[in-house]
Amino acid sequence: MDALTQADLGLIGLIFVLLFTLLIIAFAPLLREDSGRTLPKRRLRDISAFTKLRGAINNSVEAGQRLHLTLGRGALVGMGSASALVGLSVLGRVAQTLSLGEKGPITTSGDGTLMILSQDTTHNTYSTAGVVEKYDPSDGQLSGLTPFSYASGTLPFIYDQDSTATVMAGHFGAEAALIADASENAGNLTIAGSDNLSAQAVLLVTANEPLIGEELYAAGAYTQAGDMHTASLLAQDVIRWTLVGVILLGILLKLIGIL
Amino acid sequence: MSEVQCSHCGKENPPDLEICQHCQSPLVAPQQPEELADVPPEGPLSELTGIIPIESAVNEITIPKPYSVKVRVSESQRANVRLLENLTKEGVRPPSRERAPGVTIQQALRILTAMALILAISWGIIFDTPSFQLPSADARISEFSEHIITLPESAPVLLAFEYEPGFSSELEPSMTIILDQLLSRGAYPVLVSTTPTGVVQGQRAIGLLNQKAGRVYEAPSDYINLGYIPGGATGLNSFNAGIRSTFPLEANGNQVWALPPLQNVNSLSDFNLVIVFTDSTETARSWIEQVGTDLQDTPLLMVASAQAEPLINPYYNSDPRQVDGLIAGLAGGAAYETYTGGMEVSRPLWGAFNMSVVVAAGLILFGGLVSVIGAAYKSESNGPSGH
Amino acid sequence: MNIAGLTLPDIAGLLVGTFLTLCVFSYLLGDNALFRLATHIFIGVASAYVAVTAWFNVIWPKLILPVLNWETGSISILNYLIPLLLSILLLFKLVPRLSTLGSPVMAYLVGIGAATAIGGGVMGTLFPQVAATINLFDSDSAGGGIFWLLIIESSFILVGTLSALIYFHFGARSPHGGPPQRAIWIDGISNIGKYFIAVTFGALFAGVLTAALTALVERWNFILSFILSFFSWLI
Amino acid sequence: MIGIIKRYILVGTAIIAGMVILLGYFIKLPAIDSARTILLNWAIILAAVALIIGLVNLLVVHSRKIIDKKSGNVYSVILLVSFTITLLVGLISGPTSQGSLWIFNNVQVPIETSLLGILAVVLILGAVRLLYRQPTSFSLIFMIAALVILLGTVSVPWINVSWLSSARSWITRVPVVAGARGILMGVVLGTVATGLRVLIGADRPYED
Repeated sequence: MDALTQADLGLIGLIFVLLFTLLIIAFAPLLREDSGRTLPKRRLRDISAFTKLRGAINNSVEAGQRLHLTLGRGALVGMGSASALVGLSVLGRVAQTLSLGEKGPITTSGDGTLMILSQDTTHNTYSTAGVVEKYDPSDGQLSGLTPFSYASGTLPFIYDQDSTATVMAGHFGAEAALIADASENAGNLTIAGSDNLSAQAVLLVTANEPLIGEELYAAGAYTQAGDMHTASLLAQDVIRWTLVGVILLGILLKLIGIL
Repeated sequence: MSEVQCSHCGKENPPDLEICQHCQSPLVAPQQPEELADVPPEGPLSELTGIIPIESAVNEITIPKPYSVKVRVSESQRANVRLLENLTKEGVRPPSRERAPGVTIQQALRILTAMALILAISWGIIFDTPSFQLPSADARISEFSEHIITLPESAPVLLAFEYEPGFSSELEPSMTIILDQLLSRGAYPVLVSTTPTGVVQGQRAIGLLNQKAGRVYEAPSDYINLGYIPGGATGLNSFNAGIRSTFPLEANGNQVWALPPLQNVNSLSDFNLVIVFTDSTETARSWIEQVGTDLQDTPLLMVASAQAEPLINPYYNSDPRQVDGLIAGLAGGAAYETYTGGMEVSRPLWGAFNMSVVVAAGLILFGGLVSVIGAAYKSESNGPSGH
Repeated sequence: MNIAGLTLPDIAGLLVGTFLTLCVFSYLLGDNALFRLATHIFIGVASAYVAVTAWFNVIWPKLILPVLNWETGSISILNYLIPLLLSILLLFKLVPRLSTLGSPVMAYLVGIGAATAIGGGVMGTLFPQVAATINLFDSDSAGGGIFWLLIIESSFILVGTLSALIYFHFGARSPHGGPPQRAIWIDGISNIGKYFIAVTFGALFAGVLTAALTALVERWNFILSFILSFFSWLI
Repeated sequence: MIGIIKRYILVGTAIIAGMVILLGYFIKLPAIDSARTILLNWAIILAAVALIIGLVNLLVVHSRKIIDKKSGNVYSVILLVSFTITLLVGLISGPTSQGSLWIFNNVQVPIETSLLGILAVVLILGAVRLLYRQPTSFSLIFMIAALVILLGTVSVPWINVSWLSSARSWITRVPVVAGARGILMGVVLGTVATGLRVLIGADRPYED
C-alpha cells in the first residue's frame, strides 16, 4: 500500500467519491414507490432510538409539550461539519411534523454558523408548510461557544422548558454526558448521537437511546427525510462490502508478495 | 337552487346550509388540492429525476381551514357549542411534571458516590499512604524524551495547545516538565493553537513554569506566542500551506519572523520538533492528517488526555509511525516525571489519583453486581437499542 | 500553599476560584441557584474570551486593518474586498427581514463544510485505516516478533475490524411483511463485531472517566490545601 | 420565479464552492490549489463573523429575558456583566495580558475543571444504571473492558495485580484498535454520504 504515491491515492479517492455519488443517484429513483422498478421491498434494520424518536415527536404534537433538539458544536469549516448537517436534517423533519402541533422544537447549539442554519431550517420548514407565523427566531439559540460552556448553557433549557424529550444530534465531546444526565434528571427521554467516539462511549451509559458508530448519519433515512437519504444508506452498504473485499484482496496480494 | 346531497350520509339538504342537518358533517365541497402539476425537478441536475424530492412530500401537509357555521341554532345549543369550544381550546394538557418532593434515589446515589470519591481523595492527599508505586515508563515515553534530549542549541520547537481548560489538570504536569526540559536546553518554543482558549493556555503554562522553576522566561527572547489559528482542520491546512502568511504578526501584534531563532523557518518541516497537547481525538487527527504528512523528518510528538489515548495509540503503533512519542493522562505524566527525574509535579496528586480510580472501579463493580442481580428479578432485558 | 506570601490579586483569585468550584460541586445535590450563578458567569467569560481571540486573530488583521490602510494599490480584491462584502452580507442574518441576503454566504460555508468532511474523511481516515489493516500482514514488519504469534494477532485484529464495519450494515428484508430482518450470516458476523465494539467503547469510557477523576482530584486538592493553609494562617 | 432563481443561486454556490475544495484533496494542480487557498481563507473569515453573529444572538436573547422580566433573568444579568468585563479587559490589554490571565486562571479553569470533575460521579452512576437497565452481554463486556483499563492504569494497594497493566496494554493494542478501525471506517462512510447529499443538491440546510 505504501508503493502508491500521493497522486495515485488522489485518483483512487476521486474514483471512490464518484462511485459513491453514482450509487446514491442510481438507488434514489428505484426506491420511489411509483417508479415501477422498485427494488425488492427494501427495508432498513430496526434502530430503537429512531423508533423512540418518532414516538417522541408524535407525543409532542398530541400532548402540546415541547421537544428540545440540541445540535452540538460542530463548526462547518471543521471536522464536525458532517454531523452538524445531520443534526440540521433531523431538525427539518422534527420542525415539519411539529408544525401541525401547537409548539415547534426548541433548538440549542454551540456554534455561530450552526445557530444561523438552525433558524433558517426552521423558518424554511414553517414557510413551506404554510405556518410561517409560528416561526420565532428565539426558538433557535446559541447556548455557549466552548464545549463545557455550551453544555452548561443548555442545561436551563432542559430544566426550565416543559419538554418531554431531548434529542442530541451533532458533534459533541465528553461534555455530552452533562446534557444527557440533566435530561435524565428532568425525566425526559434522551435520544443521543455524536460523531466523536469518546462522546458515544459516555452517551452509552448516560442516554436512554444512544446511537453508536455511524447510526447518527442514518437519521435522515429513518425519519423519512426523502429517498436520497435511504438511497445513501444503501450506497453505504455497497461501499462497505467493497471495502471488505478490497482489504481481503490486499492482504491476499501482500501474503503472496505482490503488494 | 337544487338540493345539496350530503357526501357523508347521502341525504338531501337545503342549498344555503353548510352543515348537513341529518349527520352534522360539513356540506361544503372539500377543497380539491390543486392537481400537483408534475413540478419539473429544477436545479442544475434537472435531467436526473428524483434528485430534489423534499417539497412534494412537504406540500401535502397543510392545516385544514376552519369551517364557518351559519345554521339556525337555539340559545341552548349555542351555549353547548361554547362549552365544547372552551373544553377543546385548552387541549388535553397532561399534568406538568411535579418533581417528587424529598430526595430521590438517584440523588441519594449521587451524593453517596460523590462522598465516597471525596473521602478517598482526601485520604490520598492527607495521609499519602499506602504508598502507590509510580508507573514505569514504556517505549512511548522513552522515545518522547529521547527526541527532546537530542535537540540542538536554540532549536525552534512548535508547541500546539489544543485542549479545553477543563483538561488542564491532566496535561499540565507533564507539560511543565517538557517546557522546563526545552527552555533549560536553550530550545525556542513557538506557541500556536486552533482552539480559541489555547492562546492563553500557552501563556498560563509558561506562568506555571516560571513559578515552579523559580526564574522568569519571557517573550520574545525565550519563546513566542503566535496565537490562534481559526477554522479548525481547514485553518490548520492553510497554516501548513503558508505559516508566514498565516501569522504576519504574533498574538500581541509584534513582528515575528525577523527573530533570530525563526529566520530560517519557512515551513513546518523547518521546526526541529512539533509537540501537540490535546484532549480530543479529532484535533490529534487534524494534526496527523493535515500537518503530519508534510513534516518529513521532523518528529510529531503528542501529550494527550486519557480520553484520547485509545484512538491515538493506533497512530503510534502504525508502521511507519505517524506519532513518534506519546504521553497519556496523569499516569503518563507521572511516568515521564520518574523517567526524566524532572521536577515533582505529578507526584503530590498520584496517591489521591490512585485512591480515586480504585474506589471508582469498586463502586462500578459493586453497583454493577447489585444491578445485575436486581435486573435478574426484573427478568426482562435487551441490549442497548437492540445491540 | 502558603497564603502569607501571596499578593492581593492572588488571594482574591484563590477566594474566587474556591467559591466557584464549590458552586459547581453543589450541582451534585441537584440543580440550584449557586450552580446557575457559576455557569452563567462561565458562559459570559468563555464567550467573551472567544470573541476577543476572534477579534485579535481574524477580524481586526484580516477585515478591518487592510481597509484602514487604504493606500491605493495595497488593497487586494481577492483577499480583502470580497471577504469584507461576504461578511457584510452575512451580518444581514441579524435582520429578520433582510436575512435572505445572507443565505448565499451560508450556502458557500455549507458547500465548503461538506467538501472538507468528504476530503478529510476519505484521504485522512479511510485510506490510512484501510492501508493499516492491510499492512498488518506486512512480512517485513512481522520479522521482529515471533512470526506466528504476530500472524494470529493480526488475524484477530482483521476479524475485529471487518466485523465491526459489517455490524452497521443497514439494508434488510421484511419476509412476508414481518419486521425487517438482515441475512442470518450478516447477523452472525455482526455479533462478533458487537463484542469488539463493546471493548472499544469500554476503553473509551474508561479514558473519559480517568480524565474526569483527575479533574476531581485536582479540584479537591485545591480546596483542601486552601482550607488547611487558611487555618494554619489563622493559628 | 424568484424562488427558483434564488434556489439556483444557493444550490449553485454550495456545489461550485464544494467541488473546488473537494478536487483540491484529490488533484494537485497549482490552479486548483490557489483557488482552494483563497476559498478556505474566506471560509475562515466568515466562520469568525458567524461566531460574532452567534454572540449577538446570545446577548440579544439574554437581554430580552431581562427586559421581559422572564423567570431566571437575574442569571442573564450575571452573564452579560461577566461577558462585558472579560471583553473589555481582553480588548484593552490583549488576550495574553495579566488581566486576561487572572480571569482565565481564577474563573474559567476552576469552573470548567469542576464541571469535568462532577462528570466522574455522573459516569459512575451511568455505568451502574446501564447494567441495571440492560444487563446484556454487550453491557457486561463493555464494563469488564472499562474496569481492566481503569485498574491497569494504577497500582491497586495490598493486591499484586501487575497482570492488569499487561492486560490493559494488550487490550488497547489489539481489540480496541480493531474495533476503533471498523467504527471509524463506518463513520467516514456516513460522513461522505452526508457531504455528497449536500454537493448534489439533495440536502439544502441553507435555504430560509
